[in-house]
Amino acid sequence: MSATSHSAGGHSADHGHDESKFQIYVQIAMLLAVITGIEIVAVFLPFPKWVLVASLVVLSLVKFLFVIFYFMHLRWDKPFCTILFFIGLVLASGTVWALLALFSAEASLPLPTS
Amino acid sequence: MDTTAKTAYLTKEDAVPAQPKLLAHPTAKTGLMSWLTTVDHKRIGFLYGVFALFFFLVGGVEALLIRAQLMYPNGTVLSAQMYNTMFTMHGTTMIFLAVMPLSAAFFNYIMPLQIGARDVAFPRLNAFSLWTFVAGAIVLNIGWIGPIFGVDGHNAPDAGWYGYSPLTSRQFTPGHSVDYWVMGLQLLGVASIAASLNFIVTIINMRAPGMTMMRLPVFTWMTLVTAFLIVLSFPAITIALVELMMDRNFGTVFFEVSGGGMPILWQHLFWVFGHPEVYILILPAMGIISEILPTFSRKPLFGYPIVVFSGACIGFLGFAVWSHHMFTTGMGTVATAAFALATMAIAVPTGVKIFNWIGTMWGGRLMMRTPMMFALGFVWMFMIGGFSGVMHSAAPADTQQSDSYFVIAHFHYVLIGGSIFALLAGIHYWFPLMFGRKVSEFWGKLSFWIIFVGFNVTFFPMHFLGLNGMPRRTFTYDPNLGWNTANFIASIGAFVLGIGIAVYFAVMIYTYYKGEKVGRDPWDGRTLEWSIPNPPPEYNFRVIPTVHDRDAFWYEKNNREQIAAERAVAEKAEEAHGGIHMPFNSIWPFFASFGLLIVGIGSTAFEAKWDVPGIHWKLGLSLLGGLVTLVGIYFWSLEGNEGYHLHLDKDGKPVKGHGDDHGPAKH
Amino acid sequence: MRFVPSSLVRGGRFLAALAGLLLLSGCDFNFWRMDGHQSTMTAEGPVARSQLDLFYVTCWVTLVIFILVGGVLAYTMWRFRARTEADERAAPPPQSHGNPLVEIGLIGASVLALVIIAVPTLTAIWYTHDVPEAEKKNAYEVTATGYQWWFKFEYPAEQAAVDAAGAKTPLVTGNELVIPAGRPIRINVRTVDVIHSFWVPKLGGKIDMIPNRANFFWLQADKPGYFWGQCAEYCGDSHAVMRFRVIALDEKDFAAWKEKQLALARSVAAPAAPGAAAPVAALRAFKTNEVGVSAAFDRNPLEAWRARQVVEKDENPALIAQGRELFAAKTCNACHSVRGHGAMGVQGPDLTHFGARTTVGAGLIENNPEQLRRWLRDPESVKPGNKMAKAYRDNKISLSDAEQVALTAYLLSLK
Amino acid sequence: MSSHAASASIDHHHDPSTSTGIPNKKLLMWAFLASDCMFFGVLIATHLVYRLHPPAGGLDPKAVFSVELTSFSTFILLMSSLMMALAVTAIQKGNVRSCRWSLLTTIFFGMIFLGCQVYEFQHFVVDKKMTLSNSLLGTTFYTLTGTHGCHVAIGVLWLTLMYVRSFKPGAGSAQRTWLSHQSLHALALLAFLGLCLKVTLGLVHAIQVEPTFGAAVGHFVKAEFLALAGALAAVGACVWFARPRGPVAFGEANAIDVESMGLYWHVVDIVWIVIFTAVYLLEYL
Ligand code: HEA
Ligand code: HEA
Ligand code: HEC
Ligand code: CUA
Ligand SMILES: [Cu+2]
Repeated sequence: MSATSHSAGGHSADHGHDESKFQIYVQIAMLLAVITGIEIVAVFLPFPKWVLVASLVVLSLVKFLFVIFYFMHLRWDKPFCTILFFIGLVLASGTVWALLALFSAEASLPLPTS
Repeated sequence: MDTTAKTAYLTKEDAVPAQPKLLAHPTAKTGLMSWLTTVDHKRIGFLYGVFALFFFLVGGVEALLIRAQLMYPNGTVLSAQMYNTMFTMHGTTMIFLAVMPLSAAFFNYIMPLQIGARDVAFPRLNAFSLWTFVAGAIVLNIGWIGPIFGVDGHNAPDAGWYGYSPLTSRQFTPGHSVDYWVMGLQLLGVASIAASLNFIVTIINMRAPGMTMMRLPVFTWMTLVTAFLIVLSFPAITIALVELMMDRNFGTVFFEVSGGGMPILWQHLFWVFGHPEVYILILPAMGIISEILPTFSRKPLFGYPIVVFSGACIGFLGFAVWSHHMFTTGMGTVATAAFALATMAIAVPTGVKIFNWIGTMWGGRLMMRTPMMFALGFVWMFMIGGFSGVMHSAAPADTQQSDSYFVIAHFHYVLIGGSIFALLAGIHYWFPLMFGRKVSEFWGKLSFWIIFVGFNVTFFPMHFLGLNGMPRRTFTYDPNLGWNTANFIASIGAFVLGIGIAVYFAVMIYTYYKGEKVGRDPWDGRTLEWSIPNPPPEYNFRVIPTVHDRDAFWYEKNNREQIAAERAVAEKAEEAHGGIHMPFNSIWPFFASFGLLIVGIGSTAFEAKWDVPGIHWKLGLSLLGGLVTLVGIYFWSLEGNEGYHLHLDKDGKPVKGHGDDHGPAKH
Repeated sequence: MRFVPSSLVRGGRFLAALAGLLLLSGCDFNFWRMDGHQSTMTAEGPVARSQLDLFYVTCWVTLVIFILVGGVLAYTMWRFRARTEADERAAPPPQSHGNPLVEIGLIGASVLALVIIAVPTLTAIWYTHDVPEAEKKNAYEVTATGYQWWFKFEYPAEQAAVDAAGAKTPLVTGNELVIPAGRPIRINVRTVDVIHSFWVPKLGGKIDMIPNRANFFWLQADKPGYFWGQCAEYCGDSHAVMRFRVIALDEKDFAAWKEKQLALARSVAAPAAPGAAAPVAALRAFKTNEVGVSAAFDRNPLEAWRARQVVEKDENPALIAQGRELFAAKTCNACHSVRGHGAMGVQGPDLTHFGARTTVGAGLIENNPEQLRRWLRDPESVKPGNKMAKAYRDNKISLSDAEQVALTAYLLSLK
Repeated sequence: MSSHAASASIDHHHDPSTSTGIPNKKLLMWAFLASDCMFFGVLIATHLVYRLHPPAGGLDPKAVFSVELTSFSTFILLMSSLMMALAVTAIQKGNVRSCRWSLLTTIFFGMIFLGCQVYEFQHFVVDKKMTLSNSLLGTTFYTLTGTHGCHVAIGVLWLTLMYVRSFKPGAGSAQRTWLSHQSLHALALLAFLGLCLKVTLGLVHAIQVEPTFGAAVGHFVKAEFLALAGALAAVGACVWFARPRGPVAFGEANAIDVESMGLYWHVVDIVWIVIFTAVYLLEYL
């Protein structure tokens, strides 16, 4: 579709990546689909649980990063956008982690239903 | 350098598209319509201030009723239920409807002036924040009507300002009070988040040339940190409130023990928000103090980078200490220890600020004007409040103090001695800039002393009350527990404090109409807001300044020729660009907020059953409100962020004929 | 930039100071002593003591810092203030920007001060968390349960008689927790409705009773004593008057008390023929929130408690029998249990040995005929919003003067 | 839509009128997304806390969930992200037509996702007997995925309005009626989307209840006749409203509007990536 555009010529050097963006996007979409497929298959494989959890986390992280850095342009934008988003991301993950840890502590287990 | 003009819609040169009547831009400059449609950050800031001060008085009257009830043991001024309503509304009002919007008033009014901008980044979003805040305030307070008309089940919120579950569930609070609280806070959250996003973008993107981040005035820095805290902590309470709302209305079991829910989760989610919230209340105050002390010491701030860094550090650490409000919930040793240590750590960056303020004064020449008095009062009182905070952080000792009057003493020292003192100082400090008049030194200082004495007489004895075992949130106490004298003194103090505040307000109102007129820059200020005429013109800066130093205006005053030459060049360039770009007024933000008000009232004040056959009020009004909001947003986006150009004459007055030029900006 | 008439300012300051002084001199300073019944400053057990010691550490450290920092601040304010018009007009002082060495030094000092607080904090966290290992065997376990707005205390180790046939159930009491002195008590805290908090200031800091959470706590009384307790988490209308007592007894007294408690409720033999009903005096009107504790009780509560353990001198068996019948007739037994008298209700406090308790209405008023009658006549006016008052409204319970007297006599006979 | 001289100089990675060079709208969006992390963080934490400490006798998610459907909608959402990214590139080159098509496809995929979710919810409620209020799993699951669904719905609404917005007549046009024109266009498009959703669900339902495919089609046509007709009418109206009417006030200068909307849409996608793993996949271990 982008091939129908006839304004690309007007853009200067820093727009050199535009030509290939279509390719990049499609390739990444394929990659994301493949990773999702792997994830779905992985959960049914007979590996130790921690291996699977770790690999699921890593795979999702990879997907996550691809989307934000390519689809969402962070890779081509000013680093400040990345910093801004990561402030929220880091604090949110920290809070989620802390909450899970707090609730897993022995003192916080819910009462056994008798 | 015109920063607001960038986002014009048109692809064809300056031709005007046919504009339907509905999207005609409101042009009223005076009267009610001008206030409802304004997008001027100064007017919006002013409105924030007026609403906040009103609610400060409301919260204050609630506090006085509390103190009247507790003046003698077994007091009978209020019924138990009324007392509970009173402290809940007092806390909620003071925090969400007084201190936060008063800070927002300064953010709005002062921050764009300090960075040399003509407005905030999204003027209409700013108006939307203001009116949504008003909608939230109305919903929160609408329950007062119930008791007045004797309607059962419709009273003001009474579950405490942190509304611990499961007391807030349908089972234990069957009436509508908690619904008002939930919806009110929800709307206030929307307003605060929207406003803060706006401030973040403004500070990062709308700075005048040369205004690097490390040249930002400290108040602006603290605005930025506060905005980040709001944006990152309000989601926690928003979600918690959604969960509570679902529990109350849709039968979910988030906090229902019968379904396996854990009420403790509410506490965690609330304080994940709640602790950053208290820094949301104090950081703007610290920013104000960091402006006033240098000005009246006639010296730059001592250790600027460290002050800025410690502010950010406080903000960040503030997310890691929430459970210090839960030391008595049996978290286990490790968690308790971790949160106790993290809490203590916050004393370090806070201490840094205190030290640097003293450093600022050291070797300076202290001009004891009224704002300076309040600022010094702040430093002393905040220090005391901070120390009792550190005492709380020693978890085992805190199990004796928590939920006692020791906590009440701690947080009133940081909230009144801290936030309120600084905000009152700020009003004094910027009053000449806003209104071109100055408060009389005598009356200003008199009100300071009454407030200062009244405050200490009220709250210092509460430390002893707390250590002597008086629990908070108690509408009555027996005379045999040794609390009578201290309570009596505290109540007397509260009335003295009330008189002080009454004097303060009387003086302000008098000054607004009759006060001594002053010219530009009456305090020999150091930051850019003092470089413009007072009261500030609609467009703020005739020419966007170029910044060369941290104390930008101080530098200008010492390098007049250089600046004058720069200005002349810049003014020409700007005129060649088409003049000063101003955004159009708009009614749509108000309209959208009004829709939210309908949602707020509709979803809370009505039962979920079909009370009149065929009319489901709760659902109907909520949908209607949602629709109104949607329509508001739709037109808001269709009308586009166009504006007009101003051309000024020699005195800075807009030239007639050009002022209403509807030509869209194009650069 | 003109200086304000300083005489006016001075005058204002003077007046304010005078007003403050007058205000303070009008009061006696007993609040400095902080020795009330709920004082946290008079620790009477090891847990409270460790918390108090820690409090003193934080207090002294911050006080010293306050004196140091405040001293410098005061000096700065005094030394560098503009005194004269000439000062005001003079050129600004040198525009210095900061001093990293000073900053780092002060940060280091702050950290050091915090370490002084942190170390005892950590020790105390672990010490107060649970009964020390060495004493675990000696610990006595009870369960405290919060209700809106009263406390139930359970002794899982003690088996009390339920009926004459010999059925047993763990011992339950209400609002007054009797414990052995000198022994660590491990308390499991539970709630049936909202969050409450268990707080006996002289014995130790509080612990919240949270739904779906197995919180526990320990404390120990050094010697026999009578201690005030209070619910310390806002729990609705009557939170302020949700109180309780802890009575610590030496081993002998405790054993005696226990023995009595484990027995069925005391039955007073009814006379063969009911006598004519005695004329009953009307109860005087009480003011809202009126105090319900006598000075004598307040002076020596433990003695008052002991006095309550013995049977009343002028018991009236006829009245008591009538009260016992009323207790069923007025559906009191739907909510209260009196072991051995056929009452098995669980929504209200156990009343099996109610006559031996010192307070009524969850530690609110003294347990004597007058106050008890006040409670029975109109619980709402004594304790706004309480559940028994609601039951009165819902079940349309109303008691005539004579019925109040009979019930009072009956309840006080339950030693 | 040809780009002309003035817009050729638009640089989509640098906005000279702001201090940082990042356009205001983009910055606003990123700040909002940082905040959104916290929203979903708290929601996900709630869900996980209750999954790690489930009440006794609670539902077993494995017996409720169906991986196939969820995987399918995950895939669809990923593809919609791709289309969104393409829409942004298109408008950055001033290619309005291509941008519109990409937007429509994104909307389409978004609707499929929503349809799957509606279907999934009703399947869980009706067949698996998991409701919002009968179990903690239902409570946290529906709230979390429902909130995400709301985000998707808002995104679809926004996309729709942006699509319609791209027809706003340009400078020099004297169409005084464009506002009503636009509103009706938006309405027609929304009606179409809603009806499609209904029709699709009707079809799935028919296939489920009827033994043969033929019978299902008959059932479906009978039951959804009005909705089908309405959808057809709506699509006709959309086509009619979208007819070319001269220059439009939408072009390269609006790239930033599309781009910030795109950021929002992608976040909907990444949140789903997390939910898919944390809520669905981990349960199968
Ligand atoms: C403006 C608001 C504000 C501020 C700034 C603070 C600041 C602090 N607060 Fe406070 N706090 C509240 C508002 C605030 N608080 C409120 C509203 C509540 C009650 C909520 C409720 O329950 O309703 C509360 C409750 C509260 C608790 C819970 C008490 C309980 O309920 O049991 C604790 C516990 O740790 C605490 C600690 C602290 C600490 C350590 C600081 C620190 O940030 C203070 C740091 C400052 C200093 C220490 C002074 C200056 C420093 C120096 C001069 C350096 C040298 C000093 C040392 C090395 C010690 N606060
Ligand atoms: C910024 C926040 C803020 C501020 C400014 C204040 C201000 C005051 N507060 Fe309060 N307070 C809270 C935040 C705040 N408070 C919170 C969060 C709680 C906890 C709530 C909860 O537990 O849920 C609380 C709780 C609280 C309590 C404990 C209630 C309880 O637990 O039972 C008390 C008791 O004394 C109290 C007193 C006061 C007083 C006397 C003032 C005074 O400073 C008020 C001064 C103002 C005026 C006096 C009014 C202005 C003057 C006039 C209107 C003129 C007319 C009057 C005269 C001429 C006399 N507050
Ligand atoms: C809801 C059912 C209910 C009924 C019926 C009821 N009570 Fe109560 N009662 C309570 C509750 C609940 C309390 C605790 C109230 C509080 O302190 O908040 C209580 C407290 C008491 C107390 C004080 C106990 C203590 O230790 O403080 C006495 C005595 C008492 N009730 C006697 C009676 C008598 C006599 C009757 C019948 C006329 C009666 N109750 C009927 C529920 C009930
Ligand atoms: Cu129970 Cu407060
Ligand atoms: Cu805190």
